[in-house]
Amino acid sequence: MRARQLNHLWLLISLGAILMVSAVRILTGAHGIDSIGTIRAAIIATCPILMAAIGGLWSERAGVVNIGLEGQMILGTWGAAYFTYYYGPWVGVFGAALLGAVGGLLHALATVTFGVDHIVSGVAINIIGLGASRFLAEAYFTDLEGGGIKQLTGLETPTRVTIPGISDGAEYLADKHWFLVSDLASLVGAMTTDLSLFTVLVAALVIASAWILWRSTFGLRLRSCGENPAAAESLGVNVYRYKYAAVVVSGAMAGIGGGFLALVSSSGFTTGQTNGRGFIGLAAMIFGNWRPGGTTAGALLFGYTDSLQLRDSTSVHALLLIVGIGLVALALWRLRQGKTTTAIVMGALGVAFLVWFLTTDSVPKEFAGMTPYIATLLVLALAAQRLRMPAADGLRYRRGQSI
Amino acid sequence: MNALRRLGASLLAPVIAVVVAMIITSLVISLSGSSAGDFWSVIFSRPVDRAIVNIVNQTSLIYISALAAAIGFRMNLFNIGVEGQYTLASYAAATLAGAALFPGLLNVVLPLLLAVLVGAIWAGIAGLLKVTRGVSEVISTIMLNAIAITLVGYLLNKYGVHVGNGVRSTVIPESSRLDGWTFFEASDGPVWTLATLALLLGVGFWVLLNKTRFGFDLRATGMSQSAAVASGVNVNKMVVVSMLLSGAIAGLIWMPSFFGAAHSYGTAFQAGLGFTGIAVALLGRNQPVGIIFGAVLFAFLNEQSNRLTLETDISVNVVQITQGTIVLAVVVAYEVVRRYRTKLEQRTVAEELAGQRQPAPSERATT
Amino acid sequence: AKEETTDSSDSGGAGLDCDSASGDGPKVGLAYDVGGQGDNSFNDAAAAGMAKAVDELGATCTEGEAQDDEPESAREDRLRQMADGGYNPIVAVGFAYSESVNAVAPDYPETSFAVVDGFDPDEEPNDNVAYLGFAENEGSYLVGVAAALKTETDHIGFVGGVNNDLIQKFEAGYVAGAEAVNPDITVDVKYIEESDLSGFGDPAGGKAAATGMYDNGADVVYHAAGASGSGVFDAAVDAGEGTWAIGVDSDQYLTASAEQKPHILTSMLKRVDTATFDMVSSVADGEPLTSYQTYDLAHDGVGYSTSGGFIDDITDEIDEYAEKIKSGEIKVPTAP
Amino acid sequence: MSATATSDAVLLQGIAKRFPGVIANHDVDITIRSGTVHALIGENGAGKSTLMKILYGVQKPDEGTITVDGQTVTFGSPTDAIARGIGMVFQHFMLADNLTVLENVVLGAEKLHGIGEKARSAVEQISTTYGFGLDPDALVEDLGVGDRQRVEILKVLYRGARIIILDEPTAVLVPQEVESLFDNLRVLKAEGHTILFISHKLDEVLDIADDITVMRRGTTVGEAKPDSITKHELAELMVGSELPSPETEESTVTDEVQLSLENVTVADARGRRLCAEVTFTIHRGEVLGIAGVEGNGQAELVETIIGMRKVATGRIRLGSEDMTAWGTRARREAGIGYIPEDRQRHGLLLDSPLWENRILGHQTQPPSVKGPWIDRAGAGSDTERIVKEYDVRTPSIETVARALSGGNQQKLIVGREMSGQPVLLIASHPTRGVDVGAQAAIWGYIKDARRDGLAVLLISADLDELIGLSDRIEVILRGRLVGEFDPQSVTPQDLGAAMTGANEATA
Ligand SMILES: Nc1ncnc2c1ncn2[C@@H]1O[C@H](COP(=O)(O)OP(=O)(O)OP(=O)(O)O)[C@@H](O)[C@H]1O
Ligand SMILES: Nc1ncnc2c1ncn2[C@@H]1O[C@H](COP(=O)(O)OP(=O)(O)OP(=O)(O)O)[C@@H](O)[C@H]1O
Ligand SMILES: [Mg+2]
Ligand SMILES: [Mg+2]
Repeated sequence: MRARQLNHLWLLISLGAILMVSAVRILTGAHGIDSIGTIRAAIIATCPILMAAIGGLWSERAGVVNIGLEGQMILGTWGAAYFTYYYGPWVGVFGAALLGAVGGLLHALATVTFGVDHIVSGVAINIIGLGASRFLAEAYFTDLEGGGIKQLTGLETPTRVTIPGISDGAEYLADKHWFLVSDLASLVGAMTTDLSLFTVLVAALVIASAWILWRSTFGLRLRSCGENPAAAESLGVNVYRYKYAAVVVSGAMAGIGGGFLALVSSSGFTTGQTNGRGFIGLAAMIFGNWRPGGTTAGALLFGYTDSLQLRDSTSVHALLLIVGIGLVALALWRLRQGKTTTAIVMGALGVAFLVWFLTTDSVPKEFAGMTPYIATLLVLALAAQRLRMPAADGLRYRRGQSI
Repeated sequence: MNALRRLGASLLAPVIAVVVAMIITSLVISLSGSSAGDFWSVIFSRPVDRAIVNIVNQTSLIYISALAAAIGFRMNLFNIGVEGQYTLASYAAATLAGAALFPGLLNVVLPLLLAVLVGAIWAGIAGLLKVTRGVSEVISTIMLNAIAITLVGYLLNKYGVHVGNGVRSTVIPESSRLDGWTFFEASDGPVWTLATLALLLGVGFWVLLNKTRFGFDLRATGMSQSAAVASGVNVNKMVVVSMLLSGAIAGLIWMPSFFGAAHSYGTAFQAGLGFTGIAVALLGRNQPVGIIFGAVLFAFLNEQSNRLTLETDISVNVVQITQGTIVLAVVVAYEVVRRYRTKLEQRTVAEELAGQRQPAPSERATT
Repeated sequence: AKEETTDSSDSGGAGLDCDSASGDGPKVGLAYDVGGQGDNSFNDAAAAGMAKAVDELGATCTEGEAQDDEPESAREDRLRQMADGGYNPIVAVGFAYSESVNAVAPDYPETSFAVVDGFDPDEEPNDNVAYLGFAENEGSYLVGVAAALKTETDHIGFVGGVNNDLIQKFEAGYVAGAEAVNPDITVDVKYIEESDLSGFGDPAGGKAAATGMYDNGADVVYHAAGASGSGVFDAAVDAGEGTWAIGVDSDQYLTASAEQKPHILTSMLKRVDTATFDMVSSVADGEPLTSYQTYDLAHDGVGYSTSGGFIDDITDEIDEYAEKIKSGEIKVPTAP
Repeated sequence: MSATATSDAVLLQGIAKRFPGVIANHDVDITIRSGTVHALIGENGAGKSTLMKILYGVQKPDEGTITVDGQTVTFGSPTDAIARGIGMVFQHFMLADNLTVLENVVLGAEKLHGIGEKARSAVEQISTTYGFGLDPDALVEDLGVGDRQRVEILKVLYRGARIIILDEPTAVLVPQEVESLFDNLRVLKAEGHTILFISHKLDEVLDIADDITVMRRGTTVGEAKPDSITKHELAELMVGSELPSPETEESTVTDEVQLSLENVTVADARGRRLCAEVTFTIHRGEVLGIAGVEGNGQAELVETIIGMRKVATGRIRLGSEDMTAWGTRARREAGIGYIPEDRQRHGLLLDSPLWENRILGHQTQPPSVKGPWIDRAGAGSDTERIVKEYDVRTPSIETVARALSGGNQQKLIVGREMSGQPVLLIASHPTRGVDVGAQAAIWGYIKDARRDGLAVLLISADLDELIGLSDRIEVILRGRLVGEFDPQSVTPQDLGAAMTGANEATA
């Protein structure tokens, strides 16, 4: 029952957001804020972060903090490149998962078997992952076609599909710049035009993860290990096994995120190309309060703002208006709830954004790069999170000791 | 006897760790078709005088960075933002010092204070967001890192001095330079004056944590937030204060190098120390003495690895793998040894308790 | 599946193997920037020049390579070890070496140093240092001309890796060249990162930026973004037929994948190989280069490539502009 | 099924279990008849829980054999025990707070009915059959202790256990809840289940058990039938000495008000009232007892008085000073001692040595500190004093708190909170989980201090303790004080009725 209410709330919020974006688009003429290209780019930017975040979700739901996502992701980029080069992109995806899983296995070994502090192990894995990917690239890619000691480019990319009728129709409608209709058409268009099957795989993995973790026996057991491993153990759950499974899957997911970077976000491997996306994924997961929906929202927020600022700095200016309106709306809502101070702060901020929007024509391009980071901070600061992480997240667990 | 056993146990962990790390590293090198012997003979050769100076200097930077991270860890705060904090602080201090608004040493002291202030403020934002809005410091410091680095790039481009293809802050006047002490040839370079800052901060850290009320509160909060609250600690205040402190220390990370060698913020700015610091803090178990070893080890490996490409065909990336492996191996070894020692300890407790109980007269067998 | 192109283990694309060089020419120390030999770019260009010196001058060599986030002292060390080892000249690749060469050179007055892209950071001249500078703006001007001539939408783009003075030089020249052909042309400019050097290693960022430009109607995009450039090429491939990308530093048509090749209009050439070779040969001749050496159009230090034959129809026009630059009739700006 | 089974359900023979340096069990022999309630008693640390964990497969015995339903078995994990029809409710709740009742119940037993609708109806059915009244979709964190206890039992029943181990299930329950639990147990017994029951409350044992086994120092020291033994004899068997119980002494209450609460209301983050309009005073030399079923706001009330929670409305005065706005530290400095309910979470730094634990809560007061500095020597010698005076069994004051047994941890806390002449002591369940010897000692300390003018707020689930120690008892129900009782005249049954609201109609 609670879940259904939540769904309604989300639906309302999403609808409100689309309406507002559409209105702002018409008002400012910044049609780039939700064009087909923008949405497609946002999806592409989101996927690697999302996979890392889902990886984090797996691991932390089983009670293991995985700060090593970045390292596992890096290993994934290498794995994707290596296996794609020799066996094609789908084996490459598998290779990314495999290498990421190896990183996860190392983390599981350290944290579960040896009971090492999770953060220490994660930090070590990040160092090892980066070092190993460079080392492996130097050892295996230097002499390949398109390869060098730091890169392997021109890899085959997973199949892309366009759904003929729908794609064209959506594009036609989106180009009309009508209110609401075009915005929805953009969404449809982005999902039917030149869509990488890897993106579909990512979506499937996210949904499958949510289903497995919350709807299956396996998931229940896994989550119980993150909430109260002693209780799980007392009921015959092999906690170590589930933690191992979770952390290995976590690594694999992060690795697949790395694979996406190497195969879809661009067509090649470059050392260090993850560029902190593993950490962003971690942030997205915390943002999402250790739940798949919120995590996806967090990844999308970041992916959208990041790709928007890279594609089209002028549209970033329109974001100011959106933020301003959003803030004022929130402020009014808070005011109705009787939270005056919060309402005043938000209102003032909102007005500031509106003034900024009205008095300028563009955001200085030097600042555009900060958009995703500031947006994330802003959303978090305003949402006033009541974070609830799994109760036994990050805690050492030793079999037979806490019963 | 017992003490000896314990000492042996505490030395055991690092020794096991180093051996394990060496074995793994050797394996990696051999697998890649190079000679592990070459690698170790380079790494373990006596550093030349210049390298010793560099190791000392680098140790000081890494050490300060690790302290900054450690103070957060001791409070269960994960300040990943050291990187951004010291970047912004270094830029601010360099700009102020470059402006040469003050004479002589004042032009050192005030920029140092500014660095402390800027670092503290940047970290304080994360602290405030955490206590007022419940934003996880892990997220906010990651975001603040990116913002700081972009901001500095922007400011430097806009207000910096453009020389050739580079841009930097104004070079500080001779009178504000603190080059340090030359122990070997002049060309081997000096140990920077402000490297002593690391020492001071380390002692200060130790005293603060172990000898003061404040330190007690901080450690208590880190060990058990609930117990700390019940004991009267204002945890929100502690979160903000320790973030401020962490950021303040972070602000100083690059200062020895700045006043000792770089003299301006530009290509000579050494990025990445914030992340190294986190690893070293964890390696040193967030203890001021432990961190010394970690910092020396990292500085040593980095410096020696410099010679790898010149003298062998082994990739320097191997060193990174070694460093990561050491961190992991050390903590694993510590854990194994800790388990062993807990057993020892419990045995002693039980033995002594048994000793106390034995003579109790009230016990009598009943059937 | 593809095949390995060569089977030698430690030689990159440039084919320099210092271990086997055994002539009696100059002993050269080559200090690479981050990435080292095999980076398919800058460092490889230097290595190629060195390889030529090995062949033609009987030079021998040693190599060192910078690491990410290394301290200034590490760069100095590298140079000193080479100098102590009797290497002369010592060629440092990348302007990040400017400060360290300036610090080290006075201690080794008998050794000649060169810094590619370098500059003297202080007022005291160093008379044993050569600063091998390039007129990237001039080369970029020419590819800007090519872009403006080829575009069908009068809309082109530029993707820079990091917003610093060096990359701005590329932007300035490119925009000037394009506007020389068509004053009304639209040029989108985007830097992937403001100051973080990771902007040179983020192909996903390069692709996102370039895709945005293509989506907005640009049909030619020039990149000066290092390894991120491969993302720009990918964006051109995705944008479909009739869209172009322009490479940088070396002739990137040669290293691009089969898919990318049809989209690589030309590349702006920066002849680090020439400069490196010149430096070595000047030492061999006993008259080491010193001070600022400008490798501009006039000295064949920069240029453009024609591989693929996509600009064969306009080379005459481009060359006209080149002549004007050489003669000084056109002054190419160095900052946007 | 017939309640009079002929065979023995469980036979434990020669069981021994050694932990590093500790012999938890040795030479244990117990026979448990099928279809009976078998009580296991013994002082703290006697090895009861360990023995049960062995029977449930959590621990492996070093020696001895286990026979279940006539077959010798070896258990590698709880799974094996569960397969043999054994279920266990642990001394400490083994529940995941953030999961629903349903999820907690089906966890590990998904094979039976899956985790979906079938499982839900199975849970609902058991819940109705035994009158548990549990909502399968409720989050466990929203449940009170009584309900949690029932979830634990439901877990066991869901697995079809026929041999049910209950390790101190009544420790946190009030008499009425105990009664309803016992009703449940009797039904179970009638259905042929075998129940192993551990308790420190001898009345209960005599009430419910068919057989009683007594353990001391790791081994079985005696067996008894409830109809042929008295409470007194049982206690003697257990501890080898007489059973203490707190005795009311002459009143030492003065006229001086030490603590007064006026209309104190406390709300949670969502605005729900946890305590409403609480008003009372405690005088110097007076012990005010608060009786209440756990979860009725007493924990929040205590946390409010010590300053860990904010008052929504109302005032709190200490002596003549209004301390409503003070922080916890200021309150402690003003002389409030605090024995928290959960000693490990709120009272100790488990990984710090004892002398540092002496400082905790007294960080600003001598002898722990000198100005801004920690006074290690001062804290150390005062810790030595506590260890001696309060008989804390520890090898040294450098030992970490974690290494002490629960009772000794509690004694350390009591000693600490009594030092520095507090004016007010807030004691939450000061003797919970403490063995009888230590219990008597702690009562003695509280009485002594009261005589010296200490005001005490006492919260306890042990009604005998409450009646024996208090000068006055207030009953708390749903966050309100609903009645005052004179301990001289009140019985536990009266209190229990007031605590559950059973007397609301008449009051
Ligand atoms: N995991 C363990 N490791 C070491 N020693 C243990 C462990 N568990 C129990 N012990 C020891 O075994 C002894 C018996 O403990 P047990 O928990 O069985 O006592 P108990 O009779 O259940 O006590 P209580 O009434 O307090 O619950 C304890 O005194 C303790 O010293
Ligand atoms: N999981 C464990 N691991 C190691 N030792 C343990 C563990 N649990 C208990 N012990 C040891 O058992 C002893 C007593 O533990 P516990 O707290 O269960 O005792 P208790 O029976 O509650 O004691 P008390 O009679 O004081 O209430 C302690 O000395 C502790 O070191
Ligand atoms: Mg000079
Ligand atoms: Mg027990």
